[in-house]
Amino acid sequence: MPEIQFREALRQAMVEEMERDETVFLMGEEVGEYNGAYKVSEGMLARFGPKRIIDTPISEAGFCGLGIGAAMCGLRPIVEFMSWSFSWVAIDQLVNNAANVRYMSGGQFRVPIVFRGGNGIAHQLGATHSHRMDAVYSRIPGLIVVAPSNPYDAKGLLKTSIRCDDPVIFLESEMMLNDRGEVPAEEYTLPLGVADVKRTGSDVTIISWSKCMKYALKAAEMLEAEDIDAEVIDLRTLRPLDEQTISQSIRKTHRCVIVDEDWPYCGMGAGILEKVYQHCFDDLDAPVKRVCSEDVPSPYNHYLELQMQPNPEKVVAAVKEVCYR
Amino acid sequence: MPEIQFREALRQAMVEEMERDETVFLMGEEVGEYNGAYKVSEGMLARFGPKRIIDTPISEAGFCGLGIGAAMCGLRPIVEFMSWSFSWVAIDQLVNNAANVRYMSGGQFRVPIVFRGGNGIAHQLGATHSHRMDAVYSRIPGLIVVAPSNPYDAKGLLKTSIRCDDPVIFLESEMMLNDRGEVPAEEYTLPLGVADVKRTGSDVTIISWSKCMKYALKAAEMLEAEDIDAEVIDLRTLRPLDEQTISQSIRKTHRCVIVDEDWPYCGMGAGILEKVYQHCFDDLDAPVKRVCSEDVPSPYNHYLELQMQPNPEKVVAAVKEVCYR
Amino acid sequence: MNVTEPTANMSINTMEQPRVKRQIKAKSKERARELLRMMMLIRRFEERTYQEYTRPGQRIGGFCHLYSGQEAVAVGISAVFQKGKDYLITAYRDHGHSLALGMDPKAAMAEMFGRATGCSKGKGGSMHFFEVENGNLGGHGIVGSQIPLGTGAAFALKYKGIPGCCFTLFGDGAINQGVHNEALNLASLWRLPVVFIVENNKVAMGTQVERASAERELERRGSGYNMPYRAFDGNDLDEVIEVVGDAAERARKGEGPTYLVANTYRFRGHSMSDAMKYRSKEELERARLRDPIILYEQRLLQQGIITTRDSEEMESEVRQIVDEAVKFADTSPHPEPEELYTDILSEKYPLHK
Amino acid sequence: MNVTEPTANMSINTMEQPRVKRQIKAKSKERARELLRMMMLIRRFEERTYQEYTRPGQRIGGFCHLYSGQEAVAVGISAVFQKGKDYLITAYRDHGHSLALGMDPKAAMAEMFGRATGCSKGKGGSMHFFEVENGNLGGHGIVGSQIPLGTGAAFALKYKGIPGCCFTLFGDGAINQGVHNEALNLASLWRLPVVFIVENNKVAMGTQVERASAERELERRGSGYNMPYRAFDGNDLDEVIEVVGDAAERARKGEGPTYLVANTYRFRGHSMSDAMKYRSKEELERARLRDPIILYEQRLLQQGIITTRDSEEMESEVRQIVDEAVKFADTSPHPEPEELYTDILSEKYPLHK
Ligand SMILES: Cc1ncc(C[n+]2csc(CCOP(=O)(O)OP(=O)(O)O)c2C)c(N)n1
Ligand SMILES: Cc1ncc(C[n+]2csc(CCOP(=O)(O)OP(=O)(O)O)c2C)c(N)n1
Ligand SMILES: [Mg+2]
Ligand SMILES: [Mg+2]
Repeated sequence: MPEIQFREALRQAMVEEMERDETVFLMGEEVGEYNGAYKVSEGMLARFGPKRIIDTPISEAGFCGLGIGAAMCGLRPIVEFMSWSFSWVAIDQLVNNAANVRYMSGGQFRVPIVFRGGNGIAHQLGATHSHRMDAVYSRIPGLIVVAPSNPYDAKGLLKTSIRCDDPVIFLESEMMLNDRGEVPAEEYTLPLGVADVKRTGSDVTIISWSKCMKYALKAAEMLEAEDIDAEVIDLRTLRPLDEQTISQSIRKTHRCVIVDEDWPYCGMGAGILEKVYQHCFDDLDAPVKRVCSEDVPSPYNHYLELQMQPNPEKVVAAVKEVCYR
Repeated sequence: MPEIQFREALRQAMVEEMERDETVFLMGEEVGEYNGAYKVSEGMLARFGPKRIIDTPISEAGFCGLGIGAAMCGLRPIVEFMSWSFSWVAIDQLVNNAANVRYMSGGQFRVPIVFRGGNGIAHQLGATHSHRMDAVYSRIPGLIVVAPSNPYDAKGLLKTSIRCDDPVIFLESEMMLNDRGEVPAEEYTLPLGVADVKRTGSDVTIISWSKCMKYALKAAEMLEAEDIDAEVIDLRTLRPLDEQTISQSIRKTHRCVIVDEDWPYCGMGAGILEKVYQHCFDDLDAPVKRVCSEDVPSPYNHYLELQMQPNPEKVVAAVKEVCYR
Repeated sequence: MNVTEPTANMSINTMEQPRVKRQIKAKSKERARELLRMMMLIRRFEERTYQEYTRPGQRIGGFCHLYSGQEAVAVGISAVFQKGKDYLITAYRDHGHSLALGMDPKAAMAEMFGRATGCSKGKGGSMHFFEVENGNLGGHGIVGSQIPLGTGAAFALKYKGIPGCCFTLFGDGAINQGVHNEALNLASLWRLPVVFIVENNKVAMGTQVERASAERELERRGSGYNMPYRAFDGNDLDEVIEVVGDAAERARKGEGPTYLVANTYRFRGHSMSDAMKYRSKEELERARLRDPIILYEQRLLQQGIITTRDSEEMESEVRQIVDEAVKFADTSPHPEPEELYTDILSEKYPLHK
Repeated sequence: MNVTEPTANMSINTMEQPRVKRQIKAKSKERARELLRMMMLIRRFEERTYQEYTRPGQRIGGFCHLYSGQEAVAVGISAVFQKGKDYLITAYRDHGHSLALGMDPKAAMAEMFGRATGCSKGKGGSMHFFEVENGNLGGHGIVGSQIPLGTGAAFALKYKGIPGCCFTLFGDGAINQGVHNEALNLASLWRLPVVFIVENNKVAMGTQVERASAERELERRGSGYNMPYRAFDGNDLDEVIEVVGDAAERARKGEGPTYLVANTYRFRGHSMSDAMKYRSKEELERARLRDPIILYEQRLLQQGIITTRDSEEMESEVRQIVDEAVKFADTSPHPEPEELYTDILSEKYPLHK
């Protein structure tokens, strides 16, 4: 299987779906002539032309709303946020219009649109540019939230997201775009709403997604040395959550650690933690632990920024704690 | 003690603080000449004049940002949202500027500002006008989130919020404004960050705040008949959370129900539930239950809207469940 | 077409007396009668809504904003609206537009009663009338929030090569929302077939235009986008048809968006709870002299297109239609409890595709 | 003052040759020399920042946007800035403004190195320079987001009766954010002492103005608010001083806001990762001919205010200052781990007050 970068996987998904369905188009800041702020859309303008690869002014609320209106009228927009942090200025369009139009119209209008871009803490971008929007959007009925952790999943999930008739919040990470992984040359898609057990184990369940999956997997490896056999679940879709896969695992391991980079209070991990307790209270031999970011705005300084975030060592420590070791 | 309406309590707090400190002013849509969309600011324009009671255009992002800038330069704005649902269009200003300026400037700028207005589901206002912003703002370091349940608390908490040097998100409810309660004629304030045990009991801890406190207290009364003695905690401040009062109670009752009108997934109740498990895992004799809204956009139809929301009967049922009865 | 070029300013004094002698712009006499009748129907519908809302036992709930006084705008648009190609989107004051585009008054009233037979199955209410078959992209509750959506509908038309346009309506208060400007710029930059129409009823809730907009001649709020802009008399049906029709043609021909300000007046309060202390009886009485329905009725009478008898007949017709709508609404079932959980997502998850 | 009245349009062709003979607007010859020196300092600071950023071992992280080419705007403002009364706020491209207002280059460089001695204790970084004593309300990372904040600072001045103003700066890309328009309207409606200044460097990241704004003469984007607007040559220090100074006076006298477009050019890429494929060498070379520092230097030379020797001395002075700043930054400590948790809230909770 060819090995490609995460950004290439995203691009392949978009390109294939644009070839397949001419109602699909890509819109966002610098997606065209600049070839993408992070080069995800490199070459797409040359391939599809300015009708379908559309550079926008810095008007997130305006062009997100425009995308939603276009989706209501039969197109399938892909809207790129240069960073999900910038979606705060457009969020009314997403949570009120994209999420509600179908309901408020009694089912008359569908909103098949994908919003995608880098989410979370990158590298020293500071408090305003490091937002993790997972929980903010996952809370909202009417939205689908997807967050892949590797090129293979990214491609398969993005293709399904583009085909999906509901608004999809697709969370990537600048920090993963260079990651390489095997992606088959043949067409494939992956289901939305299905978690993936990336590593089976019997002692503890580590739940993670997106960028933090690396820490989870790395920790699982480190834990082998200490004779702890961790199962690692990659949620892949945050809403709707695959509660079944989670429960099955915890019924086996009886212990759970959730790893994410959101804030501790009311963050995404808390949302998942609730579901764990709801289904598995009696199965748990120890309280669920979270490894997440510190409860502070993202600092600029490199060391403080590292200190703020999860890492494999913190995951190992948390796992040991829930294993009482 | 005189009995006054919730709206009067809010007004008294604002009026007293404006008398006390001339840097305090009130700004928002229809707060002046119209005397407030919900009459909270009735008479204040006549009393303080247009310099300090300021009607704004429908530019929430603009005037919230303006308030934050003014707070950075020594004023103490009170910004009224006609409804917290409308804060989605201004939220970048709140979560990025109000919450972060102090941190990003290394402590050089304070942001003493209060944002206040009606939060949550009112009466058949539909999907876009019924947002519960509790968790959305409580998640953010740098903000304080306050949500009183009765006139006495509202007055005391709002006064402290206005004096506080940090940005405060003050959540009221249109559905409580007519509620009456005793409020002393003498000046008083209440602390931020301190929960209040509104009813002591030994069998179960019911945690709630704001509008839902009524359901909690009503349920506690109904449970008496069934010989269940409920303790009812009114959180009053959602961020920072008074974890100590919660833990103390649960260490006594060993059972817990959280009542709020947020959505189930990643909602405010989930944030609190996590803290309960974090501190009291070993003290709990049953899984924590939440009574919250259904996971759907708020419908217009009256019956569907009721069906969506918590009520005393649902609380009673949840309590019985955690008490295994 | 007589649309102002960007820098100029040709605002029209709306307090001028109506030109009763002006030419009828409806396609035919029959159509002129239909338009008058539609304005009457909307008025009757709104006034009856007022009664139903305020009557004990409140069967209509939530916020409810009446269109009385502004009928010529929606009905004028409907006269140039090309079904199957054009779209319309507006704010929460949406009954008039929906009826004008052809919504069954029964479905409209039932929606306010929250019934399963309502145009949005009782899930939307007064602020959220939608009708996909009529190109009715709905009423929207967050001020200004629909402006980019309408721009997106125009985008879709252009993308698909359909020579239609999207009538994108909003109030004089909504021009102070930032998305308004973002959408104007996008529409003009990409030459999208949008007709932006400010329904300037002079007030946003209780805030008069001059207390909300630094610039009082609102059409200038659409300047600076390299797009024609002008104000016109929104109470004169023929002027609406002419001005909006020209802008629509311009849009359909690929010449881009136009920014229009329809000067009009709202006879009722902002919503049901509004005591209207911010305006005087005299102001209201003066405004009543320019009631768009009376203006048009008189014009048709004077030009011999209708008789007084016709007019009376229309009145009683619309009264009956509205009576039936109320009866229909009142006897329609509420949505089943399961309906709470439907129409949220289009698909079943997990979703394989 | 020569500010345009709202409807007119007096944009200036910035490619015109600079008027070397024009009158020096600095208060004194000494001050003129200081202003030149400050522009040189900023340039040197930025170019050194570039080196430090790109050098292996990257001690500067995150996003970093250089001001080279735009110095006349910030330094011109500083010439009319009244310390203790006025405020300034800008976007993330904030080094120049901060230095011009008097920030110690050491604190500035240390901030980029993320050190505890930085102007924001290493918590803000390049995009978030703040200095309360200088009226420096900071650099802000979300495009357009600072525009209402600056308007609020002006509000505070007016409220307190202080005859100052707030210079509110943003880029040509930021005018497409809705808050820009909301703030313009609020400022004009309430006659706030704001001087809005678009630093039009012709490009937002890689998007040229004409691909982002339907209206190419950007000063017109400030029309429609009953506020004077005009464009001017932002590379000509004296013109900046004159135009901005007039607008500031107007603001301080209570006559309200002004909308100004400073036409300028950005010599470096948008940020450090920018390959600048969107512009040609020729374009850059042409722009270099209008380097604001050279323009001013030549004017001072021709008018006998400085000698070549003075200019060389200044160059070596600023070089030394920047060297020292880097040394200072490099030897300063990183913040203590506890600093992660400070400066979030001002108060201890529970809070009794
Ligand atoms: C973002 C937002 N802010 C405030 C409101 C509350 N609100 C509803 S309608 C309205 C007045 C709007 O006036 P205008 O745009 O002139 O329309 P009109 O009601 O006159 O038709 C206000 C303030 C809202 N729905 N959305
Ligand atoms: C709301 C938002 N959208 C996008 C960005 C990413 N971004 C940062 S700077 C920039 C270009 C801004 O250009 P301009 O306003 O002209 O300022 P300049 O960089 O030229 O000084 C963009 C798109 C952002 N920071 N905030
Ligand atoms: Mg209005
Ligand atoms: Mg620029």
